[in-house]
Amino acid sequence: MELNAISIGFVVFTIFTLGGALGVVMTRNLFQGTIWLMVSLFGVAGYFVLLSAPFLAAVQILVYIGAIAILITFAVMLTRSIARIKERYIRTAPSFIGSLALFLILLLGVTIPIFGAHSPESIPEYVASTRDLGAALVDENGYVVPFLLASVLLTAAMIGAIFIARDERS
Amino acid sequence: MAPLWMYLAVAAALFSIGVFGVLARRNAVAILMSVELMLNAVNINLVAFWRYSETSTDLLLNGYVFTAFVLIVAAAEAAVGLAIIITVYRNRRSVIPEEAAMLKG
Amino acid sequence: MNVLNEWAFVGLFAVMAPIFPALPIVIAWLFRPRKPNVLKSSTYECGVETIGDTWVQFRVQYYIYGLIFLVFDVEMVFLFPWAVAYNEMSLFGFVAGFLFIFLLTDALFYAWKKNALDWK
Amino acid sequence: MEELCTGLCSVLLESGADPGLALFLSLLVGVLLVSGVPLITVILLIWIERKVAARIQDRIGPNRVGPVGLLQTIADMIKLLSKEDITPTAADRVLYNAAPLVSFASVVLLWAVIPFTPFHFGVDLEIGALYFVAIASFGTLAIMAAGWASNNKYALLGAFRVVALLVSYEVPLVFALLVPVLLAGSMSLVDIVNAQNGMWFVVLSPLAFVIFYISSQAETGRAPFDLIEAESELVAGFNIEYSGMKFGMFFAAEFLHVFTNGIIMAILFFGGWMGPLYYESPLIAFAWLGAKGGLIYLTTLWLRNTVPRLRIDQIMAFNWKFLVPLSIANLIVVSFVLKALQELALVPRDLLSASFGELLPTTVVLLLFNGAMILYLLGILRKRGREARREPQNARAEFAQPASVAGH
Repeated sequence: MELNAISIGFVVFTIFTLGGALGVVMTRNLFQGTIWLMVSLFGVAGYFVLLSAPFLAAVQILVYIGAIAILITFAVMLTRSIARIKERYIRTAPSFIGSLALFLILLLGVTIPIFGAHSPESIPEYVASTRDLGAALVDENGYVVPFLLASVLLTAAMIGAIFIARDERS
Repeated sequence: MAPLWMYLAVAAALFSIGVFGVLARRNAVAILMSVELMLNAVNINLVAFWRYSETSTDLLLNGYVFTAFVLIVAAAEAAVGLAIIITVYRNRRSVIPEEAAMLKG
Repeated sequence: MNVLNEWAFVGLFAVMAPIFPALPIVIAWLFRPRKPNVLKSSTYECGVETIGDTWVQFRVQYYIYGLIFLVFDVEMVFLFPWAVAYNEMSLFGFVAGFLFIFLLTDALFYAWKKNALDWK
Repeated sequence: MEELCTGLCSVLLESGADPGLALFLSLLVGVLLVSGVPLITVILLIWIERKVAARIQDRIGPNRVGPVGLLQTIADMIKLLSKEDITPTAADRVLYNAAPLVSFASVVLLWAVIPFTPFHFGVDLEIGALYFVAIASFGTLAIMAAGWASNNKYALLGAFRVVALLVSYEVPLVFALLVPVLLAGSMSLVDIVNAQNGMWFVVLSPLAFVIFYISSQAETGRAPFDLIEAESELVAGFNIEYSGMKFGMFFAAEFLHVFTNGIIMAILFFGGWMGPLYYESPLIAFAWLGAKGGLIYLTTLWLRNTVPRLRIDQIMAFNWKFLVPLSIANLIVVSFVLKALQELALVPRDLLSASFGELLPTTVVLLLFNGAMILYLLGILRKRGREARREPQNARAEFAQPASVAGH
């Protein structure tokens, strides 16, 4: 891999993604955990840019950093739990071994043998634009059913969550 | 461009970290955050495969739409999951999943 | 300029942007007086001593607002491409987009009827 | 900017520089040029803001340092530099120090996509309008982090309220933003300006502009939505523990954000650089953008200094029960009418190349519908106001128990 903007970006975003993820699972403080999660997901947004999907990157930042981070923070503040939980982990050793084994299996068993030889020369030139996406979303032969299902899913999630979270006593 | 397997390797690492978080963390909110990590690992894979595969033009957007969908599901999951955590906390004063086993037979 | 060059510009911008506010803060760090004492660096509550935890119990209403916002924010994932493709769209496409918005308005209406929008 | 970049690139290449280095250097120069605009403006803005506020309050304002007090901001900066910077013992040091940086950077970053003239801009991203919304969300997170990291009850409370306010008003903001995107058929800000060649979008959908204006006033935390600095309720809000230059950074970010929003509104609704003779020289085009943005900026200052602060329950009710349904209805009406006109072939599908005459029928129809909506709304507001006045008893009772309303 030669030294250019993309490889620099790749390294930086890898540090963001994996460093942030480690922060999420290791920090004791949940608010700091939320910030770490956002660092990690910002790195993922960076990958999307490198993979020529800037729309997804912007949406990733909008949804995660703009909304989910705020929502998690509100939830953390609503459940004052830090002081009560003394130990962070349960089943530490088996979990660690299990996830390490999973990573090694995925890396050595799937990723490298199957996709290791995939040459980057075969990348298609044309990249779909946001307009293509919009046209396909509402096309009869395109994704109109998933498009409307997404709306139903969001409506259901919102109604359900409001129903659950509302405090009936007040 | 970085080769495909590098993206997949990062995604695998991210997924494994998420799995560790889900298995080992005690706090329900932390577990939820780990699940978000796993979903994002999946998203990296989806976008990487979409970018690197040679597909016919009418399938050009499959990966893209799939990723947008995972994003929406992740958001819905966070919303409902956190609402459940808040309610359980309100009733049981606890955010540890093992302690909220009132539905167990 | 190709697409990635554009984003290289944004990336460089993102690296530089925090440096601008950091510069005066660093300069201030060099010049400022340093006379800390216990009282000065204690938590400021109008002179009254702090009692208890900072994490006071917050009302659930914050979460509900955040929740409704999240749903509308996520909706933008599909509405922005829809708006961009609007001009070339057939009537069918428009109706699909209309249904999409309408379904979500339903959820807002539910929240309204359940008084979930009130700041209690 | 692009022009200059390629120019500089080629010069560097000819002098035998490494291509990567040449590109990097030219990009760096571009970044410095683009970001220089907001950084220089902010010094001027603070002076303008203080002068305008003073005039509205029948004062003179800064007039000692430099001609008409122009150097007052510099003097203030020197004062801030020499102030002691107190970090409370209980604070989370890393987040406490990072928050003002992120807050300021998130505003400066917006300028990367602003088209100053037809040919001078940082970048013309395909997703420009979405970039604007996405970057603004960093500011929200920074306020949250500042409030939490201070480890102070008032700071946390203030941050919570501000964040609830910011996220609430982002919903109508984005729905209003969808209207120009839909009319132009593109998220690129350059395309949006070009599409207003025939007609400014503020004429096509005045309601969208009003919604955008109100919610961006809230996004910047200005009166009547200035919960950010509700001194009487929360001491100072989320930045209570900050002092010295870090406190200054939060304020500079706020001033700059207001002006940036003015510029964005000029681009989205008032045709950006468009105006007589804009094609003659980039300077004229730039002056048009600055003039329009500045005018909008001045109206926000006027508003800020004239109206009182609303209570948080009023702010939230106004947003969720009025502004959000209105913005959704507006989007539906505009898209429905335009699609109907397009199907009847009364409008060119592509506004980019449409002339004033071709757009006249669309304008008239859209304006009619918008006017009808505005009249209907005014009717609703009038009825509400009358009801509120008829029940002074309830209003007073509500006022007598601020704890039930303003509690956390």
